[in-house]
Amino acid sequence: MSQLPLLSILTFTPLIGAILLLFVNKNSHGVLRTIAMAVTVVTFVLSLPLVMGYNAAGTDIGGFQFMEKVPWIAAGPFQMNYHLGVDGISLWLVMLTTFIMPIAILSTYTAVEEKVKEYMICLLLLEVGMIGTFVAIDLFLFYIYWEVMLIPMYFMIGIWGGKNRIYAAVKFFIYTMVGSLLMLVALIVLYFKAGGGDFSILRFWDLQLDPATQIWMFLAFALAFAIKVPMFPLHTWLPDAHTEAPTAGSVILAAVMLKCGTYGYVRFAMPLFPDASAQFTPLIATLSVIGIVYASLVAMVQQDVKKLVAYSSVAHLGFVMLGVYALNTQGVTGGMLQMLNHGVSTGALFLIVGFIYERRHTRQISDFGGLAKQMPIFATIFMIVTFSSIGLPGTNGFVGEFLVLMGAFESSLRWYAIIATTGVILSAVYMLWMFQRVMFGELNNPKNQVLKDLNAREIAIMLPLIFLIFFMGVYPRPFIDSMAPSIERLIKQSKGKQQVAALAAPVVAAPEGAAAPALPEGHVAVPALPEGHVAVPAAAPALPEGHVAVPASHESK
Amino acid sequence: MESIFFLVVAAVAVISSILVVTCKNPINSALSLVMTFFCLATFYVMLDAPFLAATQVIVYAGAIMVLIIFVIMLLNVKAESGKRGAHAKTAGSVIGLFVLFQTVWFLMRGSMTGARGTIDKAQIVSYGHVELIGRELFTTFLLPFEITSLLLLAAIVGAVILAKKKI
Amino acid sequence: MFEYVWLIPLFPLIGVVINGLFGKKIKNETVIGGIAAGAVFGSFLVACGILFQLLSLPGEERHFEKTIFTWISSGNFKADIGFLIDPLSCLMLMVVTGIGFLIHLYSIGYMHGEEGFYRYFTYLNLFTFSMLLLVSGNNMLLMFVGWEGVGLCSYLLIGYYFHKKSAGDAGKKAFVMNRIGDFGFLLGLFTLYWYLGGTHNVWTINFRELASHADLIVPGAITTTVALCFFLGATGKSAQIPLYTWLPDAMEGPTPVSALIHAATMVTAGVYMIARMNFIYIKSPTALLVIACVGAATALFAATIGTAQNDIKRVLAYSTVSQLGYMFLAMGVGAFGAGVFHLMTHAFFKACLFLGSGSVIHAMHHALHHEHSDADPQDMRNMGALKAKMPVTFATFLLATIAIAGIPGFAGFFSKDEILWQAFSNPHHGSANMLLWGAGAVAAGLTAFYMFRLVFMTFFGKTRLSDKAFHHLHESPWVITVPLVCLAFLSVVGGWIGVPKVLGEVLGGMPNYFEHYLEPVFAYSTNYMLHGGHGAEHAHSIAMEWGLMGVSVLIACGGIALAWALYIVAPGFPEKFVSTFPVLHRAVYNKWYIDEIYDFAFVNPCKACGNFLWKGFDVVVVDGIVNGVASVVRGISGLLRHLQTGMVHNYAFSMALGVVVIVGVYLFR
Amino acid sequence: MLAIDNYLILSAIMFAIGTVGVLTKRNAIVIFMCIELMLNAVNLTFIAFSRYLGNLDGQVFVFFVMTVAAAEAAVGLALMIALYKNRESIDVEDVNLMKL
Repeated sequence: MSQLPLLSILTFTPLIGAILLLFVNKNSHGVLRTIAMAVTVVTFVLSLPLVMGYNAAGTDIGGFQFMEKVPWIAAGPFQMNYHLGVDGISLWLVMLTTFIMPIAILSTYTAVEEKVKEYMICLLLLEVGMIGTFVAIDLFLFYIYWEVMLIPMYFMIGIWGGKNRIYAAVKFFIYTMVGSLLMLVALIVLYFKAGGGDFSILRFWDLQLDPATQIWMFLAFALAFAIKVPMFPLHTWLPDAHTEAPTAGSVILAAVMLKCGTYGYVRFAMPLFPDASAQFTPLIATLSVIGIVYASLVAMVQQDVKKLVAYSSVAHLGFVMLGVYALNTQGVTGGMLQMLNHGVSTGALFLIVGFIYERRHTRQISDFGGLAKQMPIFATIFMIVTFSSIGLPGTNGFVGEFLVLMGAFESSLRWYAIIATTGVILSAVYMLWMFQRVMFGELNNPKNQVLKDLNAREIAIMLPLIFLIFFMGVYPRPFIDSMAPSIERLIKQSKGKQQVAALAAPVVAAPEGAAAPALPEGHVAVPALPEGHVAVPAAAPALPEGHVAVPASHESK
Repeated sequence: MESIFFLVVAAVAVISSILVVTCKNPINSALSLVMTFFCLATFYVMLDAPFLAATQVIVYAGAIMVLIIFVIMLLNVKAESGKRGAHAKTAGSVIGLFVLFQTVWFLMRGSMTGARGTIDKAQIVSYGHVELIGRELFTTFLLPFEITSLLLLAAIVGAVILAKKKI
Repeated sequence: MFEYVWLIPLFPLIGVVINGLFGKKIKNETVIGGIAAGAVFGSFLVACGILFQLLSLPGEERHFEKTIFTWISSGNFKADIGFLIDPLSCLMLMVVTGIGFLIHLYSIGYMHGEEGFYRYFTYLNLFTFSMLLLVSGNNMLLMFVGWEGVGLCSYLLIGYYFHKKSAGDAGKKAFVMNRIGDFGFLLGLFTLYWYLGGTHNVWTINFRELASHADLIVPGAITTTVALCFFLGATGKSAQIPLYTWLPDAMEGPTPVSALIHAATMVTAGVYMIARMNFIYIKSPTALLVIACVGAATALFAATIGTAQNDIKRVLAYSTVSQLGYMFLAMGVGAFGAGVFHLMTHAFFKACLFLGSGSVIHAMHHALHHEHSDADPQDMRNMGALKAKMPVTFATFLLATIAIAGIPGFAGFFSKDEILWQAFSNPHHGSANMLLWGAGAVAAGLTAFYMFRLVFMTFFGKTRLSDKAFHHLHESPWVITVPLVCLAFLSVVGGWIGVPKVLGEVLGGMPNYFEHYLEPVFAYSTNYMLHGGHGAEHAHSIAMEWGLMGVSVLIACGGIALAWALYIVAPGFPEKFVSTFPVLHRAVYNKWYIDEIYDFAFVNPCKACGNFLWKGFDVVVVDGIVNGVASVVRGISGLLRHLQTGMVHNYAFSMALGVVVIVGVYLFR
Repeated sequence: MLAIDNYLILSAIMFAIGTVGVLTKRNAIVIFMCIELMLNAVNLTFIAFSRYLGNLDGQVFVFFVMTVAAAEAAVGLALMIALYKNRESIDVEDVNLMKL
């Protein structure tokens, strides 16, 4: 505790930047941009010690490190703490956020010419919200940051968006708000179930809730996060929001904000309500798989590049959800990696769409064609990013996708995994078709014949992303290794508690203590699990009932 | 004697108040309001609050009303071309009457409660009203008093911003 | 030398980096081409060194693994970046680097003056890198990396002339078809991993570890599933029914690319994979039968299409599909060594044929260019009598054609005959053997026919060019002809390292070096078949083997004779034939309408489905519900809105009224 | 000393008159003056109570009310000037941007 409150510094550096921007003349765009850029770069540099200082093998409370805890609000029975910390799961999401922000800001240098000051302030506030969401341990604090994130994005879409921006912004806002209000209600219920005290997730994790409560509260949390992810029937806000949002907005929305949904599942919905989560696994897996196939098919027929990329996001996040719900090491690791990959690749794709939009002020695929001849550098970068999104081995997309599918295949979700694997084919179809129509063919549109290739700034934007695409594809070990202990813990929480509940109802005394020594030999213990499913060839259809039975035999307290 | 004086001044106050509302020309309204303020200052004296009476005259009649008249002159506001619709007038009057009725009813029913203090006429005479008020302001109500300064500051800034050429 | 195996893929990768990043600045074609070809040549030298070291070891010690670093490690799953050297991978390394080098050399001449010269060589090196990774990776995932990498390069190189829509389409088609195969590959990998891990706690994807646990793989439904899933991957990559349609379209790419990727190396990856995993396939008779049938069917089917094509490269493309069918036939009958042998000889003669056709096209292009003619330089109907003008090309082309036709003494004969014999005599498929042999033999006849048709139409007869254009025809430069000669030489003598036993005995006890060389790789399968395989081996007499050999030679000669009769003796007959059976010809010419059927059955429904889901489901149902809720709220608030008049005094009224009411309630309650 | 009721009823009458003014006048300045009238009526109540309870709190409160009134006058009149500049009128019926 005596060390520097790194996480607070990280969270509030952008806020300080935003306040600083208030005192700058709104017409001196250069100064505004430079300050915003500098602030985000500083934030990124400040976040580097997190990676260096993070000790994956650490045995901290709940696996959280860089913990900060300050009493904040004490209103009668309610105690909210300003409680921050990162573990292997949130660490990389924080890094992703701080990494993407300078890129997003650099991309706005020519894209946004109006209300630059407000735009930059919005971006910086957004960063505050995003970092806060990932580092908050106190659920109340988490909720606040969760909402803080919403507002700047609403304005970014609503003010700097495209033609149909108001519709998109309101849709985005209402969709998200509906979910988060339900989450707030569930949060309060959870608090009372825990019998007062503070809102720390560490405390809530240890709760033993009865199955009926779990189901309702899981539904509330899951809905909030499912909207954010977005999962299949709740995804329609995303294409609209993406198409209307300015480039930086799309980049951040895709790269970071969608991750808040999946992060929510991993951090809250699954470990808090393991029984309910297990019970709904078939549903969520089904929705994920539908999302993958559905979004791919819909992406295939899109005429708007940005919309296509937006739908591809839905498909990619379907993979994430499938992996996370496989609930084994490979699946969850793959899901987490896929979250980062999606942030990098889809972020890059949106930037690319932004580049051509800035040049041609259209995003219709049919308006392009043959750009590869006119813009060779752009073509190369676009191609690399496209293949990363498709998940070609050697690029980042592959590692995540592969682990997700492998994990799902090894778990009870085998049949889902097989269907999801068709996404591998479909993603190639829609991405390549789009790439071909935009970049290949005759350069016969006179407006396209005068296009300029990427300038130094734009190349500078893309280079870090390209580097990451290859780095994460060739050497993903640092990411996987630092996540691993947290992921094991998550699996233990989401699975262990439910097993304890089902098998040894009388021996509730020391569920943590009993499970903890088993962890080092976790690798030996895990193989035992798939075997149970091997026994039943038609595992997937039979499984839901199996899980339904679990909560029934469970006695709380 | 005192009650007769009270009645006279009260009558003047009520009549001038009514004039504030009924006069078509805002200047006349303003002047009537000044009259009302003077009457109120008189009551304050009768209630052994000479300092407030003075403040009333200085701040209200002296500062605020001058400002209002100044604005009326500046904007060259003409007499109202017409009242609002008749029913608006009636409705307003009815609501006013209701307010009056309710207040009076309330007064009839109620009895006076509240923290009784020790300040009586003798004390006011011996210490002086200014000193008593001053002591209260700078001891018990020091913080609110200081905050009022902030309020005034905000008002100044607000007024300056609002009255700027370009908004 | 083994320790330096990582240099083999590294050299081309360096070539990619140099040419990719600085190629545009270098501009000098010789330098760019030199770097690219030199990189591959470096790999070739290292591969040679490894081969010699390997040969110096006794048979059972001929394997080596070199792990560079752990790539992915998650839970019980671990995948290394590591290389495996054994006779099979070493052979593949030799083929890829050797032929790759010749084709790089050839490309310098062929691609001279093309826009994006550096781009071409970057892709070509990248391809070589991926292919080397594929054949030398020590685990399935690394193989998959190469597997996808070559698919990517294939996409890039097919779409090299990206301004042509057909090229872009072909590239996309190739990639997507390959992806369908990859789908199978992944599923196979998952199933195998889960099967071995779940039932025997063997969590590995390393080839040697898998092979050492091969006994754990027992015949059964899961083994068959694994085998068939991997085979699906192979059909995509190696252009077998049903996923073969991309290969003919892939001829949109530059000709050397067709030679390297779509004839010699990449398309044989499927064969390599099955050979690599022979210990799985041998456990599943069902999968073997499927592979044999698909292989035989493809060999026959593609050969029929090949007879009616007029585009010189398309004929070769269908020929490639057909020959790949042979290789799979070999795999399907458990003759893994024979399949790999054919893979190698095919690489020689088919690369030679493609490069030869490239030389022809190159010359035709220049000739037609001089005349400003729009005629297609690849159409055989525009050619004829080129043998006088292009003697080297003609000679090498003819040798390779003889080799592919299966004339005794040439490379193709040995490998093809071995496959046919194995198809006839293998112990796996019982009565289906006759059928498999029959299909193979007919396909061999057809192959001889269409290949000689190609030769006769191109090099013999009278020219169909104008005099001026014909005058401008000339032989290609040395960078083009030298590789041709090398490859032709290999096509002639390459078969002698794998002389069949019966023939070898006649020739004074000449051993089958090739089979012997690959023995360690397939040892497990051979043993398995001998001990408790599927029934005892049928006894086949040597006379039978001689007889079948004679039949296949006769069939080949018959095909050649037919071609000679139809295209030299009676050149008018084909037209007459076409007009007699127009429907048949149209069907064959249009490739049996397979593309159209696929479009109708898969592509269009997918698009329609996507459109429906988007416009029907997304917009109408989901958004309809959302917007419906919104409109209801809006409707209600529209009613309530009338209360808000927007006039300040009305609000004042409401306020006063409110106060009165509240106070009233308080007072009079 | 007079009974407190006298003051209170007087104050009530003045307050009601002020209310009527606010509700019936159109001229923003006059409305503003009526509000001042209402404030003063309340002030009278405060002082009366203060006196009769022998407690100075009410008088201090009056002091604050005056401050608020002064601040209000400054801002309110500035608003009116701004309004007049934009609309050439200070009639509240002309302030109708929010009108349906």
